Amino acid sequence: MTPAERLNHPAASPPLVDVRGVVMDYPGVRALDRVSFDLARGEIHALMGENGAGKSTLVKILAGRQRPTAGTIRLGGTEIRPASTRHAEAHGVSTVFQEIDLVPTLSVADNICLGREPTRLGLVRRPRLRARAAAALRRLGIAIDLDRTVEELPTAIQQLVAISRALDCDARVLVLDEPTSSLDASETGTLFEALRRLREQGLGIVFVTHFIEQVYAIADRITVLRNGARVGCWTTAALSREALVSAMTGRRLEAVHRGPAAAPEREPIGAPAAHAPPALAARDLGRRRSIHPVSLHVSCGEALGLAGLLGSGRTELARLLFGADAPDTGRVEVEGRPLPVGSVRAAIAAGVAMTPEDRKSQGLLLDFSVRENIVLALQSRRGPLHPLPRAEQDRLAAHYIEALAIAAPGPDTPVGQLSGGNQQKVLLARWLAVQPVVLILDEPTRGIDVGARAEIERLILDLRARGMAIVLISSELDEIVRLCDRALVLRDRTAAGALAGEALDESAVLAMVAAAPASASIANRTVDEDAG
Amino acid sequence: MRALLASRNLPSLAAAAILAVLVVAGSVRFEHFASVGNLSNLLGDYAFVAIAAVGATFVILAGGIDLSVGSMVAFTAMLAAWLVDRGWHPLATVPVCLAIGAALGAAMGGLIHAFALPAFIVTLAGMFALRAATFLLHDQPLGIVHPFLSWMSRDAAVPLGGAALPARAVLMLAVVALGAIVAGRTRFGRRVYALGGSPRSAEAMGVSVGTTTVAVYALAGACAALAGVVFASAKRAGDPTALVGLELTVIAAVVIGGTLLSGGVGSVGGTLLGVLILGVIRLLIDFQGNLNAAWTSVATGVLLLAFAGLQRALAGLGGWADRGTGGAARIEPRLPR
Amino acid sequence: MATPAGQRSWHASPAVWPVLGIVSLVLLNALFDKLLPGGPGLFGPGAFLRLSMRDGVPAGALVDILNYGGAIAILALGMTPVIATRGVDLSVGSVMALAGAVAASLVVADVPSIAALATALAVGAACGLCNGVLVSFGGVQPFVVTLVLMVAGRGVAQLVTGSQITTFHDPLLEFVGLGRPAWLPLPMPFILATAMLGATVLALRRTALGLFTEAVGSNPEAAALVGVRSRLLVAAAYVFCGLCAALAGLIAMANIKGADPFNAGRNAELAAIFAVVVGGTSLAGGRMCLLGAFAGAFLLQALTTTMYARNIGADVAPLPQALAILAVCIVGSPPVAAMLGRRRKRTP
Amino acid sequence: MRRCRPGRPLPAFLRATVIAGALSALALAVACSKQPGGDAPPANKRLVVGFSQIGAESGWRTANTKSIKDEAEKRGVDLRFSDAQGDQENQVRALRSFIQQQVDVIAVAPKTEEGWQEVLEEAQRAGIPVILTDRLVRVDDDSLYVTFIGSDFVEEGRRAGQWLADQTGGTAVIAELQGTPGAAPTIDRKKGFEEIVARHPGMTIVKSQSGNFERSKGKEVCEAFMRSPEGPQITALYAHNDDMALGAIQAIAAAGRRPGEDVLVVSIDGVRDAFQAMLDGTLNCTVECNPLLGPQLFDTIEAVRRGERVPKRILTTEGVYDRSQVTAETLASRQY
Repeated sequence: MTPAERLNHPAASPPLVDVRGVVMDYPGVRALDRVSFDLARGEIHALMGENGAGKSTLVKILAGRQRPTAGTIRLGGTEIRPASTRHAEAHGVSTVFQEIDLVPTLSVADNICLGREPTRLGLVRRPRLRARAAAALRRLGIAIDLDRTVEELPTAIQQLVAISRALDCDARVLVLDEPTSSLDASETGTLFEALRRLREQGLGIVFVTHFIEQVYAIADRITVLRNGARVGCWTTAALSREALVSAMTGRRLEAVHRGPAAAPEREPIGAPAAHAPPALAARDLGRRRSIHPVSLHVSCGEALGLAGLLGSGRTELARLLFGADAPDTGRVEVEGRPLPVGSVRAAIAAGVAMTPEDRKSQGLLLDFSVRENIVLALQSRRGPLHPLPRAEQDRLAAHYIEALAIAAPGPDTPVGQLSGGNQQKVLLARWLAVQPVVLILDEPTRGIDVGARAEIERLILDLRARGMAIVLISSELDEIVRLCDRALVLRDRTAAGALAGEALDESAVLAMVAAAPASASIANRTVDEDAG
Repeated sequence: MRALLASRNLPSLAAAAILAVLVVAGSVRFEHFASVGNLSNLLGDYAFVAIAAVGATFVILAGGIDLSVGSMVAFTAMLAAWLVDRGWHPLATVPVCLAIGAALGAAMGGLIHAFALPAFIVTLAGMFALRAATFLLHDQPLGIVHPFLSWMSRDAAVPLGGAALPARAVLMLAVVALGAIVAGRTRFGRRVYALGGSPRSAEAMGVSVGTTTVAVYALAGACAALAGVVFASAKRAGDPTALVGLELTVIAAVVIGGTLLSGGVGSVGGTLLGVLILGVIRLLIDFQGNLNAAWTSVATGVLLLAFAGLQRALAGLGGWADRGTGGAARIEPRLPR
Repeated sequence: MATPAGQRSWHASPAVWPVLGIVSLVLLNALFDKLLPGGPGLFGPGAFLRLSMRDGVPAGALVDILNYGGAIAILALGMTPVIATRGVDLSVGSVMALAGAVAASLVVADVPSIAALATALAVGAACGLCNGVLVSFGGVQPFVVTLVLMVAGRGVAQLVTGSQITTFHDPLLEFVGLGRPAWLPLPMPFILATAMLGATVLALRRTALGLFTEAVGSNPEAAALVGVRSRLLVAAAYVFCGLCAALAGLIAMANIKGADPFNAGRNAELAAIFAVVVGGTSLAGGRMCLLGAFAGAFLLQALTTTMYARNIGADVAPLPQALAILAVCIVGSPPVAAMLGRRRKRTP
Repeated sequence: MRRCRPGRPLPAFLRATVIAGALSALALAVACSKQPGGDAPPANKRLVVGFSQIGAESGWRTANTKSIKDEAEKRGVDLRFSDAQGDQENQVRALRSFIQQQVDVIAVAPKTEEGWQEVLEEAQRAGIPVILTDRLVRVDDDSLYVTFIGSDFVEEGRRAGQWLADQTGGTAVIAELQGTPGAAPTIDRKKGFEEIVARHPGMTIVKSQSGNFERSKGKEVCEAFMRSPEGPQITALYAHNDDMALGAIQAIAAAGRRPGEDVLVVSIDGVRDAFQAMLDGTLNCTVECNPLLGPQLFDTIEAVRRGERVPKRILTTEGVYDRSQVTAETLASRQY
């Protein structure tokens, strides 16, 4: 124990949750190495760390999805060994995972109570069930129609429903795995409101997140993990942002500017470059319920970052640029020539490429080989009747496996068997093979390990240097800062501003992202969505 | 009221409306169409179909499909007839048939879950195997004579405004009501909906996928077995050639009743509507009295198509607008496994 | 080879299971012939393995399998891309009956036989187009769409022939089913099926159509995001399936020199789906194996021929068929495959 | 979690429009389907007959249907015709609907013998006489139907067997092509034939397998017969219907034996194609099973209406046709 920890440990009562020396071994990997962690009653405890730090593993162990190789978990002083989600819930530990586990076709009330419906003589007592669901929602301070099916609700509300479900089973401990990743600022506000309320009710909350500012907004204490080991535990007040970031990254950061982020340089976004037409330009590109009209341009050899929280409209904007969705307003030009609206094929033909955010569900064909995944886009552009000769396919596959250092047993290995980082590289290779003018990358480094991430970042820099126009979407602000020449910051589905050159740093982006607190309540939002 | 009008109920509401239109049109068009006698005939004649369809509804709600229904009904009907022929009391055959039907259903559900096989294939195999088993039991129609059965058909009927509602119709209504309660008001029912809505989420939310799958197919087997007993008692015979293709009728009834083949959405009550719609269409064809077989097939097909189109339009014309402009083609949900 | 040949070792191809099934059935029959008292022995008259020459054409049980399996194989080839795109076509049996009815009626009405054949194939393709458009552009579930045509199509076939078996005498039409070309003394259905296999493999594997079809079935969203014309491909799969069904219908018709609108293609959809699934194409879409479907069709026919040879009644014959379906599917199922894979890894 | 959802629900008015449009179209379709003479309370009280047909599974059946429909039209009878599409349940439903429609007489060609007790009792209670055609039913009490017009499948089997016995002097190695397993004609035609075979020690059935009443299956199964160890000894083929025999003839020829000469072929039904085959010399004999029951049926119906007593069993005029009797004229006179 570090002195800081000892100092900050609330000694008055035994901790609500006390995790001691937990080890988790996967074949060949030690995901957690003697990690300890404690949670007090009425506390919000942030669990932080970069990808691969072991946060998810720890969450899974708490949730009962996995049993640790070694170590103990005590709940209120007695040891528990949760063997399943239900088992953990029976102990009062409820977990809400990032991928929201709700049944889309069932109503809100049914989802909240699924599997533990109040019954009498075997029959579900509907009034009782609805009352319980309403009560669970009330604890979060939200009001939604209990009879709506979940698939009709926006993701943020689904998230809250999932939390309500977790609360419904007399939870004493609530574990939230990146609950805000798909929420916008106002929704995050509502969630925090709800979490504070729960904290007052004496719940212990484990809050896993990437968002530093959110941690400072709500957490009482912070535990940082790195590479499967615990770095330390601090009270929020006692830990500066710089210290937190260096704890997470293991590097000393000299330049996390904390200066006044006011008056970022406002570059005219829509203005075309002086000489040649930009590689990609969009004017007033917008789509109802998706993103307000935005203008932007990227030139060859330039990287434009689209910064903003998840749900800020960055993915939606990327899809509009790529023609995956049709805009209601505006148009897209590639090298000065306008693209037909809403046609992926036209965009590809003009030299636009996009790696989607969710590479498993939208990008890769998991049961297909590395080679097939790599040639797919090129083949699609050539049309089905002009197949790439097998030798050419092999050459391409071999080339990119080597060039991108894809760690695969061979070009015929199914992509599903590769690690996340290598899958991402395959996806990149697919688009590099078509030699695009513009490459749109939506979260290219999400969920991949540090090493692969560094490689992909190097690759992006390299592509930029070789004259490709790059549009980069990333939740990692440092990535935007490091890789991009300019950044367009999105907030609440609107362009909040742009940053370039010296002005582009993390704090400036953050300031812009967090600039205007939204006031509309979520209940109102729902109604708005409905009317739209 | 709002809940009733929710979009997921629309197909069932459309089914109810179409049933009403068919009945009204038939009454206007044909003498003697709107009669209590026709109603009780309809309920009686389709009793076994509806009972089997209740089971099939659960399977489809859970995202599966059961092609073995026709063979299962024929098999259990033959089993009941065979037992009665050997001196059993007809009522005594009921538990035996139900148990065997449930066990066979559970076996299919078990195979589907344990080996991650497509339900289509497993129940197709069940369809073949049970048909053969029926022939092995008795290779030609087997008539049965039992005073109880005579009593059932002559006297065990509920008077209903000048006509008599046969006992099997009452049984069918009871099974539908029970099915509706199980689907809507029990934990098991909620699990079935959850499984069909999203197997992954359901599992994550603590629904035991294996147990539920097995239970659903067992329930379908039991329903088909009950339908078989009802069939045997109404016909006073078992017939190894009977009911080939019943599975398609049953699936059509379930779908017309508003249950989505992709699972998770629908209702048992809707299924009864679906059965009645098929019955009324048949009745209209009989009253019309001049369609030959070829035109009957064509007419049935066209009506099915109209129905599917209507439901599709109701379920997502808004979606169509999106699809029209959106580049990302959305392929229909996969065939239920 | 149907799937990318080079990289898969032979035992990894799903086609191996139906082929093994055929081989073991043939061996089983030979064993019975040999061991049963009073049996014909391995190659005696009436033995399963016996091949006799008749008019310069080989005949025997094995040839029968090739002959009668041909139509099912063509159906299965058509069904494979449909299933690979997560669809299913229940209407193939009715399309068979309809195509046969059209061709026979035209020939009887003195239309040149080549035109009759072409019209029948066009009718099949048109049926497929209806299915395909409703599925891919209309967004109606394949099961429902094709069920409609399954019900209605047979009615139309009966209307076409006036609810009669239309008997005809036409050398070209008969050749489709009964021909034994001098240069290749094998049953015409088998030759046609093999040619269709070759053509399909060429069309799907020598172009990128196969890859795109599989991509659409494997991950529709990803396919759309690389610019694959998913809807067109799905519609095309149904058109191809309709075309294959029409060809199979012509074979069935030619085989008896008459178009039987009542019985032609009855339960053909089940046979075709069986063949496809046994051949290693998942009903959930994605990867397809044309050779597997082809072999699966002949496995089914081998089962039927065995049933005749062993004098198993048609009433109980479905039982061994059902068991065979289950056995093949279980052996190829993901859990068992994973188990086998693990074992193979352990003992390389 | 995220599902491919077709989209948002429709705006309410659009929904209403779609529903209303579809419903009115349906109503219109049903209302417009008026058939000439279909309804309308008749001025001079036409005879109303309900006829339930099995389906249209063969040309024979089509001829049967046509005969009845034509005759009804000729006599100005209001015929309510119901096609059961091969499903006996539909037949039972049709009978019940006839009872509801209060037809004067019900005629039915039952698919199977079993399963008629209840509905026939209902008809009796409603006072509607029932006439069976084509096939008999098994009921507790034969007063439930007035009469049965049609052939006796067992007798047909006997006739086929008898012809073969006469022709061969009681020595034959026979292969049998059965109909659909479990179907009434299959069971009875097999039974009748076997009765005759049992009487002749020289006749043996060495092969018997179902050809499902289909021409293609008949051919395929017969090929297997010809190829089997017993194949070369087979001297006669008995098929439960003509269609299978016609398929089998092709198989016999393909096996290098002469149908009609080396292998005698006898079958049942007497369809037109069978006569053609007899003319060609490939089929030896067909036992007629006359589908043209229309005139006889309506004669009987009218007799019943007049209150006359009719015999419980009315045999149709059916012959046994040997190929020696068949000429081009006989063929030309065949209507089906």
